[in-house]
Amino acid sequence: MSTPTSEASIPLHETPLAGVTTVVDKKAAVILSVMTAGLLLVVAFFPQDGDTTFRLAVPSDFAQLPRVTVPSTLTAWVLIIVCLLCAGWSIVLYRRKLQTPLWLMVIYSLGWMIGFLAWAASGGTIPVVGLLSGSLALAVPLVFGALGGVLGERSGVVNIAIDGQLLAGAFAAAMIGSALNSTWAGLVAAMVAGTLVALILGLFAITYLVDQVIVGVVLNVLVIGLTSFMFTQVLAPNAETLNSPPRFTAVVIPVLGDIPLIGPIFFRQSAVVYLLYIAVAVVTWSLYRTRWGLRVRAVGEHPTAADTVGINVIRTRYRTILIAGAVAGMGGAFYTLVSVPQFNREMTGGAGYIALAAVIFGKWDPIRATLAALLFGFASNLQGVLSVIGSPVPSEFMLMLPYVVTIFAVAGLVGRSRPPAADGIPYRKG
Amino acid sequence: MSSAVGTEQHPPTEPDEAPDRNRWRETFREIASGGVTVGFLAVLLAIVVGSVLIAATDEQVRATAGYIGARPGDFFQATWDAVWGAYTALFRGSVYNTNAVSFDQGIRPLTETAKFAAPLIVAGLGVGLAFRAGMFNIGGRGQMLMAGAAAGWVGYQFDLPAVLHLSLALVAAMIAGALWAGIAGLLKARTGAHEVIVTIMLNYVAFYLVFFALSKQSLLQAPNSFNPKSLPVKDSAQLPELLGDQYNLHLGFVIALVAVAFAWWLLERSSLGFRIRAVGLNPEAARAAGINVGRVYVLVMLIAGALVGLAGANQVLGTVTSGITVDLDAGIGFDAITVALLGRSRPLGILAAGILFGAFKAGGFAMQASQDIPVDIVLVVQSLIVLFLAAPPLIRTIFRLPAKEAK
Amino acid sequence: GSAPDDSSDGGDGSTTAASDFLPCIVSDAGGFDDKSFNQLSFEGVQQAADELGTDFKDVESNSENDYAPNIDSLVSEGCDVIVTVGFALAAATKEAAAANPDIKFVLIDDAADGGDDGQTFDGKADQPNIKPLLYDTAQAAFLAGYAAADYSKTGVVGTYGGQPYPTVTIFMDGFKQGVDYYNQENSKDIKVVGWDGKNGSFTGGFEANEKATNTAKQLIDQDADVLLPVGGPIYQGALTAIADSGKDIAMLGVDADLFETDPNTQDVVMTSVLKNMKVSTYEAVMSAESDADNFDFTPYVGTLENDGVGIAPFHNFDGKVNPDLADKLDTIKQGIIDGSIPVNSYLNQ
Amino acid sequence: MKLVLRDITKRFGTLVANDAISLTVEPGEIHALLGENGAGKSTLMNVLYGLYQADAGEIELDGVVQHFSGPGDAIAAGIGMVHQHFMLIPVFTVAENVMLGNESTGFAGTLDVDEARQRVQKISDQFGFHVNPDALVEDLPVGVQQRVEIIKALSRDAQVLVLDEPTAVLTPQETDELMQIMRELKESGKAIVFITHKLREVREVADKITVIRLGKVVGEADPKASNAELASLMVGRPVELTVHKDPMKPGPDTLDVERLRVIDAAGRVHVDDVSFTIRAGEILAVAGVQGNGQTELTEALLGLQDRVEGSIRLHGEELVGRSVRHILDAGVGFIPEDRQTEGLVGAFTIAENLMLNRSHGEPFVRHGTLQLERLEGFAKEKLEEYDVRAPGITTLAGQLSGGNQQKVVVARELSRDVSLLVAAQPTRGVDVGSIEFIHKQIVAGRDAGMAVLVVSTELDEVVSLADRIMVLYRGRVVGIVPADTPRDVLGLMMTGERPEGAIA
Ligand SMILES: Nc1ncnc2c1ncn2[C@@H]1O[C@H](COP(=O)(O)OP(=O)(O)OP(=O)(O)O)[C@@H](O)[C@H]1O
Ligand SMILES: Nc1ncnc2c1ncn2[C@@H]1O[C@H](COP(=O)(O)OP(=O)(O)OP(=O)(O)O)[C@@H](O)[C@H]1O
Ligand SMILES: [Mg+2]
Ligand SMILES: [Mg+2]
Repeated sequence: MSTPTSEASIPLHETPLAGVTTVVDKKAAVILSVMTAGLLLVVAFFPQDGDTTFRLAVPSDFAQLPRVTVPSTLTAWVLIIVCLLCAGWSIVLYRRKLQTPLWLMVIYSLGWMIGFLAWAASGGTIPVVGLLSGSLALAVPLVFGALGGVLGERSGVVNIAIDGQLLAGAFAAAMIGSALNSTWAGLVAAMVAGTLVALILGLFAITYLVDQVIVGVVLNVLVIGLTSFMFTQVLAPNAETLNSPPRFTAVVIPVLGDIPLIGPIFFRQSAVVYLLYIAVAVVTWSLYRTRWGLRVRAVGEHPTAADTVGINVIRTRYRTILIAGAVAGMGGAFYTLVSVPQFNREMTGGAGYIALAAVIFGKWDPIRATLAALLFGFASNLQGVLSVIGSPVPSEFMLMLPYVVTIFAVAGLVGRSRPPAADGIPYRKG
Repeated sequence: MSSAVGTEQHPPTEPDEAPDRNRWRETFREIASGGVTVGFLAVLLAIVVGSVLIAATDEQVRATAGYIGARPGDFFQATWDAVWGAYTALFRGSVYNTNAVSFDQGIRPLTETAKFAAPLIVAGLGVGLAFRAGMFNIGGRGQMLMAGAAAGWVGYQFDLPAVLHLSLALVAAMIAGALWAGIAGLLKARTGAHEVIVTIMLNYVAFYLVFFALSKQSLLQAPNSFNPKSLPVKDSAQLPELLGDQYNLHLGFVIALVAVAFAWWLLERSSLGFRIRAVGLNPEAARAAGINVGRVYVLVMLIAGALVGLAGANQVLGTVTSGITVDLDAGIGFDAITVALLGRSRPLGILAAGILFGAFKAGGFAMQASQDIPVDIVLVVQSLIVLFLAAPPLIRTIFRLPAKEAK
Repeated sequence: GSAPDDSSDGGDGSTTAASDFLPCIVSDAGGFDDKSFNQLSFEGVQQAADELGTDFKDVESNSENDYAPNIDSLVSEGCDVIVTVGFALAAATKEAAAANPDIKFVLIDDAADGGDDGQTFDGKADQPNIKPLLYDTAQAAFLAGYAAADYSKTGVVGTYGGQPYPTVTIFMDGFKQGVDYYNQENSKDIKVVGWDGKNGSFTGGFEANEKATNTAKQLIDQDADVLLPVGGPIYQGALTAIADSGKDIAMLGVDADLFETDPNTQDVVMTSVLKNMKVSTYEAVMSAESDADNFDFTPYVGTLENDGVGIAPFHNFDGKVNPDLADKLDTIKQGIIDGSIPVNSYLNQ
Repeated sequence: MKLVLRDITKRFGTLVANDAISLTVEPGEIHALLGENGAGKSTLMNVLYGLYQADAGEIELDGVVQHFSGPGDAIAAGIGMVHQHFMLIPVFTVAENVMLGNESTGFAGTLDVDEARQRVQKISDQFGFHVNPDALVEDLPVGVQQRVEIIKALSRDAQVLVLDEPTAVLTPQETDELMQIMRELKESGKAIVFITHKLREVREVADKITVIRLGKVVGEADPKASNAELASLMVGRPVELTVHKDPMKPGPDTLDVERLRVIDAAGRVHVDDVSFTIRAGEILAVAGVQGNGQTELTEALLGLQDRVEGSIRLHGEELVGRSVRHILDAGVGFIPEDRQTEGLVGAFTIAENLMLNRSHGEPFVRHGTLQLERLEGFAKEKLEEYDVRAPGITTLAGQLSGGNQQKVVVARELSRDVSLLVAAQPTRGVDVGSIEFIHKQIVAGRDAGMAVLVVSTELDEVVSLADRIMVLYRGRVVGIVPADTPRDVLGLMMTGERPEGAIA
């Protein structure tokens, strides 16, 4: 036998298996090699003379971290070598039929990214704090949307209407927030709006067993139509009364906010962002640690089984997607109560679909989905930062970056992922 | 649809009562079994909702509502005016312009409807075909952009005899669209990457690629111009107008009809179509029967992309011949999804749905121009129609129809 | 409420028109609420219509598909003059103009030049019944750039746009030239971030959204203390970014005088680069009515000289800017007008 | 607790699954419910369990009429059920599965998993189940999964326990253990409904027998009644319980498998070091408890498995690494284990299903175009030949009954010229009539010189079809023995014990 048979994770006396071996796929090795080659080529063909400065602090810190200035091309080459080593090592591991460990991936990613930055930002200053906090900001609606998506699909309801929920949330937040001149009222309105969209989704997908993808897609169109129509007919004409909501401004969390690097990135944000932290924590905890979560997952994996132990599948699904809708709606509020205090037609720009990508990319797990959304936020913010500095890459290509990254991630790293078994399948009782 | 987002194939836990993988067909059988009445009522309901919106946001109506107690007549008069005005305008803009002096002028809207229907039909076929293989092609926009760019480039770059030039441009468009969609198919087949994600992302990538090309003199941008726009397409590459100059209807519509015929043959009569349907309805069984599922995914996306590509060509070579721009897809890539859904992913259904939506599009302009009603209302009505048609039981409940035994 | 005596009144100005002259306007995909050229041109038409006591028609486009049909539907509504806003509508306008020689077309931000092959430029619109309205905003932006450089304390000023369209980058070009001019005049080294003459930062659209805010933040992260956001509502992003930064940062408006059009900006807007589309559109429509028969179709180019472009007063910043800045700007303005100070833009190449 | 079902009627559309069925089960009694596939047994029990709502009739517990709006009510009333198709969530642990539905929780609805663990442990120890509370259910062999089901029921201290075809997935030894458990439960005063169609078992444990056919009670029977009596009562006509087949006339080696090893994506080794040969005109039957590598073995033969090591040679041609289509064309016929997912496209017509694996060329495809009229002729012919009971060739396969669905699959595979037939669970969930027919077809194929590999978890079927028997345990060959090997030996082998000289 070519590969060793080892008794692994599953205690064999309980399994009908002949054994367990580790299967390694070469994806990791391939991806690392390709990425390294790519970086190597750009640096080789467009060498940058000059230095790159990494600024780790913001003026408002009292503990000022130093600026780090490095020679661009040299640094790039050094880090390329690091990448080459990592890639080589992962190839060796593959030959030895061993998985590429996570830490190697992490080191590689850091090396690659810093190397790329050093090259691309030559002659400029990378505001690390701004880069990361901006990424977070761009990711907020995506994370809310992704959380909503995860909840829905874990209960077996595919939610393509995330975009609709975000948009409806943004609209409601702007309108109610302005009318009552209260940010919190706006936030609540956004949650209600998201819930309403979810309710329609439920009505058609759960009660009337209409294909969930159809409902989702059509709902997005419906919400775009409605909000745009109302925008032109109602909001735009009365902009000052109905489309100029107050904003959630950044709140510095006492002690935490003063931690160098971490503080300015995570703890000098608006209330909505703090809500996001809470949402991620609560969703994760309740999904995996509470009775409610156990039942949601059961309903998403095997509704009939859940039914046979007296769990009301339909009610559970409704409850879950309504909550999911509220969460996604909150994300919508971010557009009009934090980013810019006004609503514009189709202002989510398809963010819901990106969130959907994050759900799948994150393998239906709240934490992983959050990370996926953050990665996307990072890529899009990096694009901006570099074009401000005036990078050698044309702005159109920088604008492409986040989407290309996502494709690579989904094709290369995730591959076939296993959704909840009953995901997207309406439940009929006999 | 077997690979709805997040619903890859999974071994059913209870073989005997395996979940019906064929939820497309099922939903659509529902639509069909809904029968004419239900269909009619669904459309009616959608229009009613639209009317409510129109009335509710009409100044006149709101003004009169202020004193509805005092003079209710005004209110109802105003409401009637608003709604009636809107839908007559819709009719004038999409079927026959009753204000027109001559018949030739009067019938023009109908030709406009056909003009707008053409790209919706071909793109709808592209989306629908993918649906039939259990794939969700949200990438219409990107495929149209790449195809349109290719067609446009061929269109202004070369000097060729008319027929040859046009065919060459069309072929270029189909190839470009096919390749762009093919990426998604290939990635799904090879790495299992979810086509929904990939096609969405490719939309953005295509947009910025074309944008980049349009801002570089060396690439697509018109010489000594500064706008992100290419040179206009040469006459020899344009889709000839069918009914002479006073109408905009061009060959694109005929191409759409041909495409419908082709798609029908492909799905119902060809062996590839047989495999496509098998894969769409039950990938495991297809695989066990020696059908290379991965290859089918790739082929389907290639064909779908080519069809959507035709929509791109239709835009650049027919509807807006003044040159390539980044918004040549004009939202058709997404509308195509609704068209495919309404058409139940069947070629003939898509033909009908495409014409209906074309009419809405054409009528929308008149509605906006004469009644000041934003065209977005059309989106609302369209999506409501699809929703209601998909849920006959709902319609029955609403209109108190006798519930009829499903299956 | 109580019923009005004459209930036939109301509606969107559907009053029995004093004259049967019908001015109309088509927006580009930006829509009439873009706080930018669509809106200003719209107001121009509106003002003209009000003064003439006539009705007027306006339609918005959502995509390039809509331009031709929108213009057609206006034609069939019987418009006498049709204002089409934006270079994107050039082609559709040309076609409609050819098909309807007796209707006057006013095309904003494009010369409608280049012939059918798009290559033969004769300095006139390709159709005799099109009047192009163009604006050499680089001249005004030049002044703004100078002012910004003069005001900046950090030595860094920034600009960003919606999309790299010429009508957008022409501002950024002028702005950069203004800063460069300041540097050579006063042998300083004020840096411009966000535009290097070819590439720069763009939000990728003309909506006020997170990207707009974020781009502004990124400029601020580069220590810019004067921002020039170019592209309708995206200045909203700058506003929020400035508010969040807690720093003392000035903003420059474009098209209209933001101080007037958006009171929320009054504390941060130093001045605005004016593009007087409202006036020129208004005038075009008026003369289309008054002397319909010998209407002047020669292209109009707004410059500092004819006040088609300019910069707004400093308003609240009067005290903050250097006292002699205003006079300095006047002399530069003269220099630009008499050509002693060259300002390059795609309009004068 | 005493259970009384009175005139229970349940319809599915036009099909009457239960027709005024009455049944009484005393506490401390094991009541066997006998009936062939589709008779209506599960339906009746699902009604009792509140899963289905009866169209007529009533349920009575200790003289009190019950109204179950859902399983919740039934469970609360003390009814427990081990379903025919396990109602376990594969990705959950045993403890999670057991606690699901009546979770004990701490602060803010936090799950108290420890409590569940102990619950499982307690019951497991009480009946000697040896179940690890933290094991993932999907990793457990079906035998263990079934115990989890029983624990689930007991942990909600059910007084009436329904076991729906519990033995279908057990080795004879495991079956005996189960019987023992049932007796213990009976002693503890529980009322037990035991569903099966295996007569031997019934006679062993049942105190009372009720036979159901086509949704009606066709009679009570005495446990001492003979197999033949019971069988004819069940099917409504005398049936042959054994297959008639002439001694084989083996030809040259057709299939040659050497050191086969099948690994799944997660690295689990399902088949290990398996070698065997099948000669033309020979039936090799694979015995073993479900989930010991049979599925993976057959899939590997068809090229449906990705990670396969070793060699599979058909007439000397290496098949490992070839495409499914190539293997099919090379002359391999395949009756998959699960007709609904792998055998048929439910939404296709019978005709379309008959050409499912021949969509690449003659006779049904020419120049990429379907030859519909030719297909029509063929389909009509096969419908006759394999007496598929269906309105016509355009009937959707999904609407056929299991037996008829299986006949369509068999017809498709046997009407190509195949030199090797791989038949996995060829008669699972199929009525007796169809079983006889399908068995005859398989034997006919063998007599015509086909090499046949039959996989079945039903020992009866294995014994009646096999020329030689190969027993698999944990993906390895325990032994290859003659067809006349006694059941108890086979049963022992199915648990991994290797009697001496067990290689034939
Ligand atoms: N889950 C279900 N939903 C709808 N109809 C079903 C379902 N299960 C079975 N049927 C219908 O019930 C009938 C019998 O099918 P089933 O296969 O369950 O019984 P069977 O005992 O296997 O049949 P046979 O005795 O012919 O093998 C068929 O018409 C089938 O369509
Ligand atoms: N949900 C359902 N919808 C429609 N028909 C059904 C359904 N469930 C069962 N049937 C049909 O009702 C009849 C009785 O089915 P049931 O499952 O009770 O048979 P059974 O006696 O349990 O047979 P088996 O031994 O195969 O379990 C069969 O024809 C079956 O196909
Ligand atoms: Mg059955
Ligand atoms: Mg049963």
